[in-house]
Amino acid sequence: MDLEREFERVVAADHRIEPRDWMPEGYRKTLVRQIAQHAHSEIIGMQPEGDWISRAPSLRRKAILLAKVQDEAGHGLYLYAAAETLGADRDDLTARLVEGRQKYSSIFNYPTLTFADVGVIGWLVDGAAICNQVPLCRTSYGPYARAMIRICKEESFHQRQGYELLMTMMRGTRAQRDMVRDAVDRWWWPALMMFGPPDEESANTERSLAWRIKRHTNDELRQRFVDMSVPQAEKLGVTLPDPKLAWNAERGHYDFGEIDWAEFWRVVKGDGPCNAQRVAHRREAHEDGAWVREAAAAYAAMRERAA
Amino acid sequence: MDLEREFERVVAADHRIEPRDWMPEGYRKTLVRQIAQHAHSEIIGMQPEGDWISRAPSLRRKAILLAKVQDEAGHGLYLYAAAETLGADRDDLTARLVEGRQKYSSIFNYPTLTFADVGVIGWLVDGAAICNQVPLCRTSYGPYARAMIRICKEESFHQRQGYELLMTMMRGTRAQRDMVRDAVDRWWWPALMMFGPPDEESANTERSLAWRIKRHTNDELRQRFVDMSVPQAEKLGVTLPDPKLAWNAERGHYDFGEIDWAEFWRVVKGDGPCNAQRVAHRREAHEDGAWVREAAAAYAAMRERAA
Amino acid sequence: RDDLVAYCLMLGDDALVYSQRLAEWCSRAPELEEDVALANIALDLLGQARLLLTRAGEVEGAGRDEDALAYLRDERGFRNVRLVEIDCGPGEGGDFAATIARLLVFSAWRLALFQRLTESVDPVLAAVAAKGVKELAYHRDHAAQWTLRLAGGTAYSRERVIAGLARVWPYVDELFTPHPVETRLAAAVDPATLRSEVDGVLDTVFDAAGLERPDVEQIAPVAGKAGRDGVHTEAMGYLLAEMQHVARSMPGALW
Amino acid sequence: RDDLVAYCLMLGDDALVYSQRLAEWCSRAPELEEDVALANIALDLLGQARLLLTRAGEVEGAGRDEDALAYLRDERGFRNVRLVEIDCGPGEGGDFAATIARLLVFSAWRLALFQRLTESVDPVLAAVAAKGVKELAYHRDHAAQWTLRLAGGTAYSRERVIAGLARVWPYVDELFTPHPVETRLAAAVDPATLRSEVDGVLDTVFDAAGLERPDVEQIAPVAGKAGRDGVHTEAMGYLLAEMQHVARSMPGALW
Repeated sequence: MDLEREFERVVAADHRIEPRDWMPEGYRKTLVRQIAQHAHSEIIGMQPEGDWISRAPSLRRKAILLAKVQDEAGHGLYLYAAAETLGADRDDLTARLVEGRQKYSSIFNYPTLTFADVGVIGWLVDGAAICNQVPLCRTSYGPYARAMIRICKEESFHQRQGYELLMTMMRGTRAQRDMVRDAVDRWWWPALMMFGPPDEESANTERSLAWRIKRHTNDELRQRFVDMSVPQAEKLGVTLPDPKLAWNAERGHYDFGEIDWAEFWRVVKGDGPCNAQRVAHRREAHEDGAWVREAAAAYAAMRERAA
Repeated sequence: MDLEREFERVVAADHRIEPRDWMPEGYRKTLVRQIAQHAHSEIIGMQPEGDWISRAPSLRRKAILLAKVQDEAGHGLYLYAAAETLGADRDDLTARLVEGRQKYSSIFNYPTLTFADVGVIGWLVDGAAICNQVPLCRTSYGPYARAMIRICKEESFHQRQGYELLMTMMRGTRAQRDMVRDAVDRWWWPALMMFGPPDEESANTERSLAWRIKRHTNDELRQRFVDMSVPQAEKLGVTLPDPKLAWNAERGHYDFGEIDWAEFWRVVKGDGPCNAQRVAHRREAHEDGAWVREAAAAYAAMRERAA
Repeated sequence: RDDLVAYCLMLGDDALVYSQRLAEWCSRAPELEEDVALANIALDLLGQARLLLTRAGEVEGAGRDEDALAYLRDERGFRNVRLVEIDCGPGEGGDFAATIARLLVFSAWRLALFQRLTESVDPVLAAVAAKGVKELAYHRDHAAQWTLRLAGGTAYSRERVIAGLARVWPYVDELFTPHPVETRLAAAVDPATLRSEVDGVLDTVFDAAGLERPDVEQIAPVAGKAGRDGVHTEAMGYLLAEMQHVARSMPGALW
Repeated sequence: RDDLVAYCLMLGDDALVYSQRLAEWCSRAPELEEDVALANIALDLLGQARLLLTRAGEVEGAGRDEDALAYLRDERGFRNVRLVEIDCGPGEGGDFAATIARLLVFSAWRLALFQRLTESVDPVLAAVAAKGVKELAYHRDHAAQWTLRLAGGTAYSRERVIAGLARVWPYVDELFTPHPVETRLAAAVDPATLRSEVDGVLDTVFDAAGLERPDVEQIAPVAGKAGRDGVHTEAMGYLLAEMQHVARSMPGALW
């Protein structure tokens, strides 16, 4: 019980728990699940944007996009490494992903339909991710917090690039402006859903807050995102697709309309437009690569024996 | 020997040999090989043009091209059927093709690089094929002659469509005219090679002429093609890529330059730009379809047993 | 009038995009006879597409012909159902069985639709439908025969046809979901009214083949929008890139 | 000056088209580390392409920037060697082994070329080469390591790498066949002079891996013309359709 008190003391003092420290099993499990889902999200998130690398309409945008998707693979690697410090096994986590036993962010179950989607994903999806993730830079588990610092830095770079693409497109042709508006219309609500269910329905929030894994509730973060995005949308010259969106001087926040929670749960449960496709893509890449991983392992083992 | 005399009498009288008639073994073998190669040429010939169906730049041209390539499959079917009347087996002939043991027209070992190639193939390649094939409508073997009548009718339709496409393109933009000229430059010499080696090097010509399988020598047909094509090229507004091409009033024919026979033999022997690709494509289609053919055969056998 | 344009585009795009997919089989079919048959079906549908796009352009009155509509529209302007655009092979996205499964579903649905459409108050649509009915009846019959052969052929072919049906089935509900245009336009057929008839036809084939109706989830629309609204799958962009590239590369060209 | 433009396009197109092919692996690599590595290589090459195409446009002086050259040129205007455009996977045209085989050959060749080019009389080419040499040395090393792993891994991986080398080898002679531009232009490197050096590098890798140099026929040019003359394989049109479609679809757009 000394161990548990020590754990609680460290957490309460806003210090970091490190891999060798004692931690409650629930804390470990919660973290492994959260970090794994986060890693999976980076990996699955490579697909909707990666789909546009081959078609990016300028070489500069092609390079930016390729570098971004590459960063996502890198983020996945840091995060799997962080999960491994908690005793998780990367192969096991990958198996959970490709067999559909572990989730990833539902936002990636929507299709990217035009090149403007690349910009809007940068602006809104990375923007929402940053709102979620900045507080995680101060999360109580050290390796996770350190991974998040690096990730957040890159994500905010991606977000600026996305927003800059949209600004450029809005200065372009009328067809381009239409494309941007169409993409904003399609991504706004799914972006709001990225913060998860409303607080009253979020089963794990309270415990995660107590353990200082999370530092804010879903609804707090969602509000922060809305407050941040509305002026950005105005500057961009697009209307967010929510007639109820309005400044509430009393609250000091923007009010916004009701999220379609039925859709939210449908997509979470696997029935979004692209769930099956995303998991199948990852599974195929994983299976197609099995012989290569086996060869690498056999070669390494052979070299070790020879040494 | 009565049989042999009767055979020679029928051939000499320009009547037709029919499947049930006696025929010399050499005649049968020569015909099977020639008809099979002709059938293979139709089937392999689907690839270079078929490659442009998905990209045809107008719906009318897409329909014309799809119908043409479909006709080629149909020609292949007639010809395999004609070969079967001589005791050949279609599966065996297909095996010879996909294993590279039997040839097809070398012309299809060149790549189609632009949509103008579709027009030039129609004009020059189908044009050369027609020169070769019209006399075959009077070939001594009945089923082959009848297949050729039908094929020639369709081929000349294809040739007119190809020429018409080129005429249309020449009335279009400068880029289109350049495209047509580039395609003509690439296809002219390979088209001349379609008539086979010069007469003095053509081993089988003499016997085929005696049996009235062939009715003209390679060089005669090649000259006929040149004479036919030069005025067509003038009308089209393109220059054929042969500085030696000139009317010879004495001969009453066009003179033309020396064919690159080294290239001819290289491509015949399998080292053209697309030989490996064409055979691999056919082999893959054949292998990928094996389970379907097996299923159809199993189902037919089952139905037969039930009946 | 906008609705009539949109409706012609819907039916025309279904045929155009599906024809593009079917033509991918050209020179790749399991046997030559099937190469001819699939090309025939693709040609029939291309013919339907040309009539319908031409009609859309005429009614629109903005000077767009079939080619302007086919080659110069962006993905979001295409109104085909998503079933026709997905990759069902040859190649990685499917195989001959998935191809036959889609042909069965599509032609059973479109035949029912066109039969109804022969009585449309719009005489052009009625005429297009009357011509199309004969073609579609052949397509459906062809697909049904192959379904029987594959289901009753070998153990492997049976497995493939079951997988093929599962590949296309998630896109079936969309076929029967009316778009506002289809509800408003008097000349249109409400696809919801076709469901039981089409289900009946498919069940008959499945019964004869000893197959079950696939038990798979339907692919969701995006915020209620799907193919008819120009919201497609990620396969569509690649299909259009290939289809439109030459035409877009040579503005002002004559073909 | 035309020769310098053409030469910049040759080297730039090699990098651009190969980068396009390598990026196809994105999200499909056998492991995440390799996803990162292949994207890195693709990015390096894309960077080289941008410098070279920009330079081509500047020397040409007709107002074409890197994007005009990448997106608005037709296939016959692309001057890359055919090795970089063929499909080596992921997917049907190849696999990871064919991909590594191409990377080994390409980067050994281009590294030798760029090493020579650092001494070019053209200061821009020399500078591009100096930067590229470091990148290409890494690419070559990466490919060599994988060649060893695959050749010495499992029986299957060994079979795959042998098949992969056979897939790309028919395009090797073209790398060393000088184009008239390369012969005439003082700033250029004559690729024929690189052959023995590159062969030596490859043989060292093959020896270490216990592999033989593939014994396959070279793919013929068309009437003496190949990639450097804009005469490509049939794979090239599809690659360009995908690459250029969005850019061509929106004339006048800003990106």
